[in-house]
Amino acid sequence: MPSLGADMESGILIEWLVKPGDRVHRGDIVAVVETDKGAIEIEIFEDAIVAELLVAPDTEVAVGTPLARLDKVGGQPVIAAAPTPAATRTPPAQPVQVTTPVRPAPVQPTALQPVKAPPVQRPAPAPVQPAAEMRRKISPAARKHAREYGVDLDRVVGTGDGGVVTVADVEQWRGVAAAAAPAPIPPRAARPTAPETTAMRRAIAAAMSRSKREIPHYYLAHTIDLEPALRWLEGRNAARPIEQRLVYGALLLKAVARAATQVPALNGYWRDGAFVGSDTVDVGVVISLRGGGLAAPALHDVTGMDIDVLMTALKDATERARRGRLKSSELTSATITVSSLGDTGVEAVYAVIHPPQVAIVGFGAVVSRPWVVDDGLHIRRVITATLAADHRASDGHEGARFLAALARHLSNPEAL
Amino acid sequence: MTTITYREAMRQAIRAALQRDPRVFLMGEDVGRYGGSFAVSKGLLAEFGEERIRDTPLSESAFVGAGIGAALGGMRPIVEIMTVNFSLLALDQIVNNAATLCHMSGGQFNVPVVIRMATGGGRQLAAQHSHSLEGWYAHVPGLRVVAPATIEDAFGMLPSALEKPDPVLIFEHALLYNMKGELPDGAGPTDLDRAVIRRPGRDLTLLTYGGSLFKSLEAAATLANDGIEAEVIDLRTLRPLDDETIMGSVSRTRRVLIVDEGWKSGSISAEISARIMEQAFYDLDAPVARLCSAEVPIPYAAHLERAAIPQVENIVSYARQLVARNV
Amino acid sequence: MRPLVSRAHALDLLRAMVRISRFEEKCAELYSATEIRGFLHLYIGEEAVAVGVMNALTPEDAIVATYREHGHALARGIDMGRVMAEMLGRQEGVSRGRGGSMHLFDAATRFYGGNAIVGGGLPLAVGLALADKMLGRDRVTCCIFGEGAVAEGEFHESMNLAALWKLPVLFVCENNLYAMGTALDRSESQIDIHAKAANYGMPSEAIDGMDVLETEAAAQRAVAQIRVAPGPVFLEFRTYRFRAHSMFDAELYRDKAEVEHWKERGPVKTLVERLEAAELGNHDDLGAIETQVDAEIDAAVAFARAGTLEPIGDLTRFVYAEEAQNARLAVIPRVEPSA
Amino acid sequence: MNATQLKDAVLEALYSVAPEAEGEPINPGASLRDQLDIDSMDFLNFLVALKDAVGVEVPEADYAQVATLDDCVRYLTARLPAAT
Repeated sequence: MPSLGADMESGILIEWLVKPGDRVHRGDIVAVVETDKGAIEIEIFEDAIVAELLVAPDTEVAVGTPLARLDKVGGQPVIAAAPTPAATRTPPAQPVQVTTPVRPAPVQPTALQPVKAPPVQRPAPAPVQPAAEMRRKISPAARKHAREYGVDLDRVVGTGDGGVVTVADVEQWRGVAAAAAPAPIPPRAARPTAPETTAMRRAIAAAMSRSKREIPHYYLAHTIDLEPALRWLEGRNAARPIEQRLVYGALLLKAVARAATQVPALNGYWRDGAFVGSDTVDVGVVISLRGGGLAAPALHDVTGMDIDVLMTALKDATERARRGRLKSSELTSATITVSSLGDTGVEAVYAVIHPPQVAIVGFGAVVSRPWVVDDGLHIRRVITATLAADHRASDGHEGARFLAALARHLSNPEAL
Repeated sequence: MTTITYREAMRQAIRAALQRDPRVFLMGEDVGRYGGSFAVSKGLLAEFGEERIRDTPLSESAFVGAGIGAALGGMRPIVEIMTVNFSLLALDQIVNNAATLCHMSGGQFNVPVVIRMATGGGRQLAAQHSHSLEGWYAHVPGLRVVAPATIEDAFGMLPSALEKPDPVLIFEHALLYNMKGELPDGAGPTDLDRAVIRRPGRDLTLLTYGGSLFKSLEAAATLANDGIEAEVIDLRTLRPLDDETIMGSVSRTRRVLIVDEGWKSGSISAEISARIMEQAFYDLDAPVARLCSAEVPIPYAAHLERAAIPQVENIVSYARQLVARNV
Repeated sequence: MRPLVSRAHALDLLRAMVRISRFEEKCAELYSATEIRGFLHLYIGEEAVAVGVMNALTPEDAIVATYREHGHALARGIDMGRVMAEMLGRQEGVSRGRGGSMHLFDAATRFYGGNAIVGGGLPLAVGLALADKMLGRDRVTCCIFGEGAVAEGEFHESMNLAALWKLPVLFVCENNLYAMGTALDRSESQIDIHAKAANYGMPSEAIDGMDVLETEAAAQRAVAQIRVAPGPVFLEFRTYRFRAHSMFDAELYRDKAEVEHWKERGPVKTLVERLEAAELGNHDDLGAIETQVDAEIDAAVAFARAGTLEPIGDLTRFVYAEEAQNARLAVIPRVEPSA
Repeated sequence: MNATQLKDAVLEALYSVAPEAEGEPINPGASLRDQLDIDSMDFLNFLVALKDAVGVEVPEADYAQVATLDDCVRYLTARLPAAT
């Protein structure tokens, strides 16, 4: 069945004009085929003898289907030129690399005179851009979103390609999970083996890698005797109803705030090449979300905060973090962060600073250790506190003073 | 420095070309005895004779096709189509022959023809005589499309075009012929590939060409009074577009208003806006704005025509809105 | 009866016509086997016109033809292998595989192509002749078109301009009675085509397009006249195409009897009968020629199939001319297919 | 309250703190804090919820006795009046 056009897939053989045994010559009309355009006569391109008719009249067959078997005049079979995939058929769709036409070399440009009609200055060279301020790539949608929710775009890390800040990044920075309600955490068994790369995960990844890329961390660790604080706490809790009970974490936060007030170089931001201090200590509390990921809402001006008020604020922030109800300002205003992984049993935490902050304090598990007190050996419950700080903003000396102050505050809890 | 009209500058350019190169000749309706419908070729017949200043019958397809054929035959014809409105009768010759022959023949035949035509509205000639269709031609690979606005370009673009081995279409806005301006002594061929910043600025970029250039410059002067510094760019070439100069300006001012007498839909202004979106997306502080003719057949009545075609005050108000917006 | 030519010349004419018909039969075969795609307009039946007219032109003259131009290209002397390569979309083709059947171009023989827009080539031919006249070159531009083009505005405009400016144009109208599916009397009020030339004061002649001796003589007369008294001449060749307008055409617009009638006066058949009558040649000569031509066709097909595809990277080349002058050198040299 | 009702009350309190734990099999003999990734703040909130539900306040000293689900039921049964 010959192809008579690119858009012809098949044809209906209507009539044979030859029969087996007939002698045919090149150019003879041997059959009639019905196509969309009407009946078309089919010619033979060989001199041969018709051996066998393979397709009966009124049968539709695809283009290329053999219609008859021919024998050469001398008796051997004739192989008719069956439609083979032609080179002219569109080659398999390779990607077309089209080079833009090389712009023909312009005629030697002469000095372009201004036109007089209305007053026109001579075209001055374009004003030179002030120090090529690397304008951050932020999508218009992200700008609009940030303005609506009062997000300081400088804080938002872009996760688009080339570091572009997208709406998702702003959403993420606001702590609101990409979907309005927190996505239902799939039951543990059904949780996908490889953690699904949620927008949050990308945001954390971007922030952490930016931190490691840009911030020269230095690390200090200090083991602190927590016995006095814990005993004070247990006494206090025993005398109050459960609703007013404190957890030792609250004491740690208060102590950090107090110490940070004494070592201001650890409390603030590194922005545009300089340290920007903060007159309040707003402590970011790292809360791990059971579905994966974390949030670090800030408790505002903790230094002077009453311990019970601090406890309530901490309880409330934890609950809202779990439910994804944190306000954007909470997520963006911490001046120093605390990461406490004591419940997991880990003894020491060397954390990664959350840019643009300049310090992060880590607390490990409370463990009982042999401890020398007034040259007597005792069993004491102790905790390892670590400091990771930005060496652009502070030096080891100040970091050490901070940890020492922290230990002092924890040794007289009643003053917290 | 001599003060001459745009028309005079173009005539001198044609005259200089005819004197310099025997292959050059001018062909078009009433270019000879009548002196040209816009009087551009007045006096050339007497100086160069009927062989080289050829009046044609009203057969746009034939004489434009003949110009293309003569270019194939080794001449350097300047074909004058009275206005872009009549060029529609020669579209087949321009698009299917002039623009296509070189590529389709595998590089064997190039077509060094120059086709000039008047364009634009504003003279109460009503719909059939007021088109601005240069954008159509800028759509076709194989053509070069330029729009001289200044006196120097009116004088300098033709010699450059005659040097090109490919078809060059020159669009002269009909309202510019009477404009007077300075032509520096010794002015020569001007570049066909570059746009030019006619007025540097800071707060927004006005991208325009041809007849709209001077409205834009006037608008920029008004805007300067209330502290808005508009950078005015004369595109000069619609194909190829000078992306480099356009994006350079956009990255500095971050706000763009394109002024074009063509209609908006499927226009050169739409193409430029798309390129800015593709190449300078993150430099934008506001969506690209466009001020074009109203999407209506251009009406006869003066007040209607004026309302249909971009005017200085429209440019000023569009610019003010643009500067106020931020996204 | 036209006085006969020499046997040698007659056999040359016969070979030229057989080359065209056998080449196009091979094209039909390759099209059915999908090796040729797109449109394919066959010329079989009209061979005498192409051969007669091309014989009257010199290498310096120019030709502007239409999409039914394989016969003219072969008669003009363009290499059969490179024409077939073009049909197969290979870069060894005359237009680098970019034109296909409807757009054969060859700078060396001043063959300004097939043109797929009916009437689109006429203004070009006028322009080529204008350039020759202005540069004082003694050359003719031959413009070939079908009777369908006569209905286009460009026909009127071009005839008028050529006559008005007395340009050396040979207008060749191949009147095969059908503009695709529209018979002449259903598209033209005045069906005597050559009479239209009188409107432009242009000398014209109507010739039997099936007799190669007539077509050659008429073309030589016209070209001689143009060279002597510069100005256009119009020739209407009355001919007939034996096959469909293109490959996918059920020919509903004409009946078989008419086709058979014209086949009785086929150009090859007519010439062989004339040779036998004049005892200058016979069917054996035809057989020998057909054998030679088949060998040439097989070589051409082999050359075309051995051809290569133009690299995608060259897609944008020649949108604008590279160095215009040496663009002609960009024509792919003919490469002999390995034995 | 009988043992089953007590168990439900404990679970209810647990789910208020760890909502995603609902519908998950809980090993009654294993530590609740490990199974459900509950930190000291969550545990305190759990005990507050338990007190609201059954009226028993667990002092810090007794935390070790309410480590598992079974522990909780046993601890609460001992402190509540006999099932009526």
